[in-house]
Amino acid sequence: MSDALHIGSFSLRSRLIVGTGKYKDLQQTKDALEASGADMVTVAVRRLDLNAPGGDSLMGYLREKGYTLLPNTAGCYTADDAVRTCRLARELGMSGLVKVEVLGDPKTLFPDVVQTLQAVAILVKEGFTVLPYTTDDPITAKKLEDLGCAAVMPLAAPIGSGLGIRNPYNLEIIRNTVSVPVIVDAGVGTASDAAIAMELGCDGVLMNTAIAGAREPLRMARAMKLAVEAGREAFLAGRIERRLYATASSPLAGVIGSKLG
Amino acid sequence: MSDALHIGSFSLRSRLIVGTGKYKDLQQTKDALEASGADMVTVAVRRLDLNAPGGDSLMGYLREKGYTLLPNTAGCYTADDAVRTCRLARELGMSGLVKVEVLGDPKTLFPDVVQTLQAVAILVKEGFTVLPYTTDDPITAKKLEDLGCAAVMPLAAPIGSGLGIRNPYNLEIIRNTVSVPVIVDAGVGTASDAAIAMELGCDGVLMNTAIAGAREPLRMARAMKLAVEAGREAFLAGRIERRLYATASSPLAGVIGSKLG
Amino acid sequence: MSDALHIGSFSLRSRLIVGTGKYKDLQQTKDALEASGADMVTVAVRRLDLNAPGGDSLMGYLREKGYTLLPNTAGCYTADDAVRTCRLARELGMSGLVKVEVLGDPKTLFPDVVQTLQAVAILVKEGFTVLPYTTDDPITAKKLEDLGCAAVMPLAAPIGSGLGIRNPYNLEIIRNTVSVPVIVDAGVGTASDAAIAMELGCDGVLMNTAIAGAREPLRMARAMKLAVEAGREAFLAGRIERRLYATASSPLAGVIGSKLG
Amino acid sequence: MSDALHIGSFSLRSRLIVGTGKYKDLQQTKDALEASGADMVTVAVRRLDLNAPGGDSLMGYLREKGYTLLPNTAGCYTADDAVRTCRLARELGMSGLVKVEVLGDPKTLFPDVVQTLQAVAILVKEGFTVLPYTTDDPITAKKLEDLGCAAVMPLAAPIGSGLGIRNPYNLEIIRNTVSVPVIVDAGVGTASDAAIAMELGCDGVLMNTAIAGAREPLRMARAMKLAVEAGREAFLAGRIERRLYATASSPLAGVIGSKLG
Amino acid sequence: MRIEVNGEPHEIAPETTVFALLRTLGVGDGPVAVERNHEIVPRAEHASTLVHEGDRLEVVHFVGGG
Amino acid sequence: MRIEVNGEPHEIAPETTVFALLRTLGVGDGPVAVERNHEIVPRAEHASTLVHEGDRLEVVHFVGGG
Amino acid sequence: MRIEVNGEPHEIAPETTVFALLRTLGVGDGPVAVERNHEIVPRAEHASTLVHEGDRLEVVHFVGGG
Amino acid sequence: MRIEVNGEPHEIAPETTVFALLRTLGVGDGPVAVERNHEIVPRAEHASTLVHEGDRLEVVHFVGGG
Repeated sequence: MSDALHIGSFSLRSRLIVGTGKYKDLQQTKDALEASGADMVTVAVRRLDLNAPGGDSLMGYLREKGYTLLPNTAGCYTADDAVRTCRLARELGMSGLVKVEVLGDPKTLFPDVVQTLQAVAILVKEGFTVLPYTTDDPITAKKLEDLGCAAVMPLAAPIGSGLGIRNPYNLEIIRNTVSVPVIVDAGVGTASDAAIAMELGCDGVLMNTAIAGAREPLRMARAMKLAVEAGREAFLAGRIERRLYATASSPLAGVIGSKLG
Repeated sequence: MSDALHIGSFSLRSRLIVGTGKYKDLQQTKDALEASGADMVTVAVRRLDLNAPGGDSLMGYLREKGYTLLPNTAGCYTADDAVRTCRLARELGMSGLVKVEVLGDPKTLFPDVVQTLQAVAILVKEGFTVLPYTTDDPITAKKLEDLGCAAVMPLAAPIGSGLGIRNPYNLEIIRNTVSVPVIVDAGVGTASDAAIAMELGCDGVLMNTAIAGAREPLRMARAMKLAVEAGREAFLAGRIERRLYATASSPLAGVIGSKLG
Repeated sequence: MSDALHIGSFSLRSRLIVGTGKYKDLQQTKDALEASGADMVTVAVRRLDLNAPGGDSLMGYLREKGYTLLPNTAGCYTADDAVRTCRLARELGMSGLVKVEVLGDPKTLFPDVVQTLQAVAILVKEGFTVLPYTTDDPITAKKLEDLGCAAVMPLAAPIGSGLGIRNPYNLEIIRNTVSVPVIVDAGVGTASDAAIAMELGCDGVLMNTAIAGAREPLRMARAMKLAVEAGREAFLAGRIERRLYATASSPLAGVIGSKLG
Repeated sequence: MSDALHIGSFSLRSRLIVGTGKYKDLQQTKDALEASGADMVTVAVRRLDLNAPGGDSLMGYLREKGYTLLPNTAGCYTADDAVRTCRLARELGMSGLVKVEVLGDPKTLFPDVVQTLQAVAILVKEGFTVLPYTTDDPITAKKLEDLGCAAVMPLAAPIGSGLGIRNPYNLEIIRNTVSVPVIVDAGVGTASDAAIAMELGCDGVLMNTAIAGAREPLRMARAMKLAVEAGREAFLAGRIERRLYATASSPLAGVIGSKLG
Repeated sequence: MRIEVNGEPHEIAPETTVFALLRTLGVGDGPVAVERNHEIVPRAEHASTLVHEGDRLEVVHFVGGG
Repeated sequence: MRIEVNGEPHEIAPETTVFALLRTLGVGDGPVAVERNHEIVPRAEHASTLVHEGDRLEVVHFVGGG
Repeated sequence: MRIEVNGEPHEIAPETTVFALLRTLGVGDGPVAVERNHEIVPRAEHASTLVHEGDRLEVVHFVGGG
Repeated sequence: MRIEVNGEPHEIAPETTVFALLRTLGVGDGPVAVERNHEIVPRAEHASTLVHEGDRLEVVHFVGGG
C-alpha cells in the first residue's frame, strides 16, 4: 500500500522516526536502524572534540544509506541556542529540516513552550522546515502550526521515561485541531504504546530510548516497526465500538439439544 | 524467526488464532483469514439445515488451504451439551482438538467455570486436546491445567465487547501460574489490545469480532497480524523500565554556547 | 440521611466494613475502628494457644462496643475446613453471620470458587447468613446469590495488594446481575479506590490492610470513612456525563471588550 | 484538625473551592455552596444589563455569608482583556484576589499559556494575588510561580468535561516542582476524581460543573466535600505500597485442621 | 415410524438405516456427524445402524464461528 | 453627546459625570465598577469624573460563574 | 489416655469431660468453642460430654483478622 | 592572538583564516560547520574569512542523538 507520510517537501514510507543515540556501538546502531525500517533518523549537533577531531563514522553511513537526517537541538535551553544550532545544522546538512527542542528543565526534559515558539518564529522566517517538540497542549500545537511548522511533535511522556501514552485525550484533540502531521515524540516504552499513538490518528512516532535501551535493541526496533504499521492499519480499518456487554461470534441458531433448531 | 506456538501436538507459526464467523460473505471471510496470517481458525458445530442441506462451502476452502480447525462449543450452557458437541466435532474433524466454551449467561457470554471444569475433565479422559475458554481467574486456570488442558484461554473482556485488556494483572498472574500456553480469548477491540496481551507474556490471541466487525475487516486482519508479532517481539526484546522522570537520548556534552564544552 | 445497608437481618449505618488484624497494638486497633465509623468488623477463628490461654481482650471490647462481628474463614483451603470454621464461629458468636473465604493458593489468596460454592451450599442449608468472598466473575456471583447468600463480596484486587479497582467493568456487571448487596472485598489501597467502588453502585467496601498498613492507620481509617460516604453520595447524586470537549461554567454573554454585550 | 490551606494572605479551612454558575436557581446555588463546605467561591465579572440593572442578589448573599470571593476572567482570550477584568474585579471586590483564566479556544477552553504568562506578569506587578488557570505542564507552572503567583491551578481535563484526572503523572511532577499551593482546576467529574487529585498531593480542588450539572447538585456538593477531605487525609496518612501479589490480613497460624497449630 | 431429527419430528419407514435416512434427508456427501440418543454414530456404522421408533438424532456440520 | 456603554451607543448631555450617568442608567447602588477608555474610574471619583464625547465605558458587576 | 488437642498430642485421665479438659488446659471462661472429631460440642454439653481415647479436639476463639 | 574555540581558549597567529585554523586544529575534511561570534561562516567563505583577536568560534558536526 502507498500510505506515505508527507512532512513539508519530504515523503516518508515509514511512519516510524528513530533516534541514533545511546546504542552500545556503531554496529548495533546500524542494525537497529535497519530493523526499524525508518527513512528519517534524528542526529544531534555537537562541538567537534578538538583533542580527537575527524568525522563521525555513523554520519558517513547514514548519508550513504540515504537516510533523511533530522537534526535536533537537544540540550538547548534558550530560543537563541536552538536557533544557532539549527543554522549550524543547515550548514552541515544542506537541508533545512530541523527538530526544534528547547528544554525547560533537565529533570523532566519538558519543552519550554514560550522559548520554543520564539525559536520557531525565527526559523520559519529563515526558511527552515521546522518540526517542534512540544507538550500535549492543543493550543500550543495550534500556535506552532499557525507559525508555519511542517508538523507538530507532542510528547506522550517524558523523554526516555517509557511511560507511554499518558494522555490520549489531548493527543486526540491535537489531531482534531491541527492539519499538519502530528508526530508523537518521546515517552513510548513498548510496542503497544506506539500502536496506541497511531490508533489515535497520529501520523507518526519518534523514539530512541525505547529501542536503544531495550534488552535486545534489534528485536525492539523490529517490534516498533510492526507496531506502528499495526496501529496505522487499525486506525484506517475503523475499529469496532466498545460495549459493556457481549455479542456472540458464532451463529445463535442450530445449537444441538435446543428444542427448535 | 522460528518462534512457533506449540499447543498439544500442534505447532503454529502464527500466534494469532481467528474465528470464521460474522463476515459479510464467503469472499470476505477468505480474504480476512488470508490477511490475518492465522494457521488455526475456529469453527462452530451446528445442525444441518434439513430444508437446505449440503456442505458449507467455507469448510471445503479451509480444509483445502490446510488451516488447522479449532471447533468450539459456542452456544452450549451445560457441560453435557459441550461434551456432546465436542464428540460430534471429533467425528467431523478427525482431530481431537476442541475449544471448550460453556457459557454462563447470554448477556455477558462469560464462561460457567464449574460446568467448564466438568466438561474438561470428561473430554481430557476421552483423549481430546482441550483448549478451554475461561475467566481471568488464576485459580481456575490452574485447575484447568491440572486437569490436562493443552492451553488455557482467559478472556480479556466480554466476547465481542472490544473493551480490550481490562485486567492485565490477572493475565500476568495466570501467565506466571500455569506452564501451558495462555491464549487471550475474547474482548480484543483493536491492534494495541492484541499487542498488550502479547507484551504481558501471553502466548497467543484469539479473536473474531474485532476483525469481522471492523469497517475494513481485511485491513484490521492485517493490523492484528502485525500487532501480535509486534507484541511478541517487544515481550522477547525486554522493554525499558518505566520512570517518572526523563533521561536524555542525545549526548549531554558538547552543546554549543556552554562554557566548558 | 438514612441510607442503611441491609444484609440479611442486619442493618448497618456505615457501608464500610473493616478487619481487625495487623494493627500495631490493641489501642491502635480500637482507635482505627472508632475512626472508621464501621458497625461491622471481621474477626478470625483461631486455635486457642494452650501455652497462653485466656480470651483475647479485643473481643471483649468489640462486644461491649456493640460491633457486629463478621467471623471469616481466612486460611481455609477446602470447603470442609471452611464449613467447620463457620460452625465453630456460630458456637462462639451466637449469630450465624459468616464471611466464607476458601482460598485457592497462598500467593494470590484468590478464592477457589468451586470449593466456595460447595461450602456456601452447605452453610445456607444450615441456616447461616453467608457473605462469600469471591472473584469478580458475574456468573459465579449469580450462582452464590441463587444458593442463598445474603450478599456477594467480589475482590477488587488481591488481598493486601493495594492495587485498587482493577476491573470496574466486572463489578458494574455484577452490580447489574445480582439483587443482593455487593460488597467489594480486598484490594483497596487508598481512599479513592473505596470511592470508586461505591460510585460503581456497590453497596459497601470491606478492607483491612489498606488501613492497618498505612503510615498513620487512624488517619487512613478516617479517610476511608469519608471516601465510602463520598462515593455513595456521588453515586446517588448522579454524576455528569463525560465528554471530550469543554463546556463553560461562567456566562458567555457580557464579557467586557466584546462588541455586542 | 487544623489543616488550613494558605493562599497568599488567605487561609481556607476547606480545600474545596467551588464555582457559583450553572445552577437551576438562586436557592439551589445557596444550598449547594452550603453543602460543599467551601470557604472560597468563584464569581465572574460581567457587564451590567442596562435594560435590567440592579445588583445580583447572589452577591449580597455571598458577602453576607462571608465567602471569600475569587473573581475569574472566564471568557477572556487576551492578556489585555484579562488584566482589565482583574482591575474591574478589584474595584468591585476590594480584595486583589483573582483567578486568571486566558482561554486559547472556545472548544477546549484550554488556557493560552503565553497570554496567561503576560497577564500574570502585569497583575503581580500591580499587587494582585494571582491564581492562574494553566495546563498540566510543569515548566509553565514553574514560570508562573517564578512570576509571583500565589498558587498554580493546572487543569485535570477540559472545563466541564468530567473526564477526571487524565494525567496524574504531570500533576505529581508539578506538585514536586513548585512550592506554592497546587489547585486542580477543571475536569473533575465525580467524587473519586477529587480524592485522586488530593492523594497526588495537590492542595485543593476547584470545580463547578461537576456539582451544578449533577442530577442532585446538593448531594454531589456533599460528596465532593467528603471526597476532598478523604483524599487529603489519605495523602497525609501515607498509603500502603502496591504489590502484584497478596498478603494475608488474618493470622497465618492457628487455622483449624492444620497439623502443627 | 416417528423419530426426531435436529429437534423436529420426522416420519420414516421401518428398517431405515442412518445412511438411508441421510439420503432421504437429501444430505450431500459433505462431512456431517450423527448423534443418536446422545451417542455418536460413527460414519463407518451409518450403513449398519438402524433407526428406531422415537430415536432422537442430531445431524450436524461445521459452520463459520468464532 | 455620543458615548459607548457596554459596547452599545448612548446619547448623553454634556458635562455629565460618571455618577450622573450611572443614575440615568438606573444603576442601583449595588456594587458596580466602571472603566473608561480602558482605565478604571475609582468609585471615589465617580462624582468628579466627567464623561467626554466618544468615551467608551464598561459598567460591570459580579455574577455567578465558575 | 491419648488425645489430640489443636493438632498436638495430649495425655488425659479417663472419664474426663470436655468441661474438665478445658479447666485442666487452663482455659479461662472467655468464649471458646469446641469441636470433637469434626463435630461441634455445644457449650451446654461441655459438662456432660466425655472425651474418648484418640479423640481429636479443636478449641478455638476469635482473634483479630481481616 | 587569543581566540576561543568551542568554549576553550586558543592561541593563533595573526592573519589566520578560518580554513587555516581548521587545518591547524587538525580537522579532517569530514563535514563541520563553523560559527564565529554567533554568525555562521559558510563553507565557501572559510578560506577568505580572517579570524580576529577575541573571536569566539564554534566548530560542530553531527553525532548520534535522539
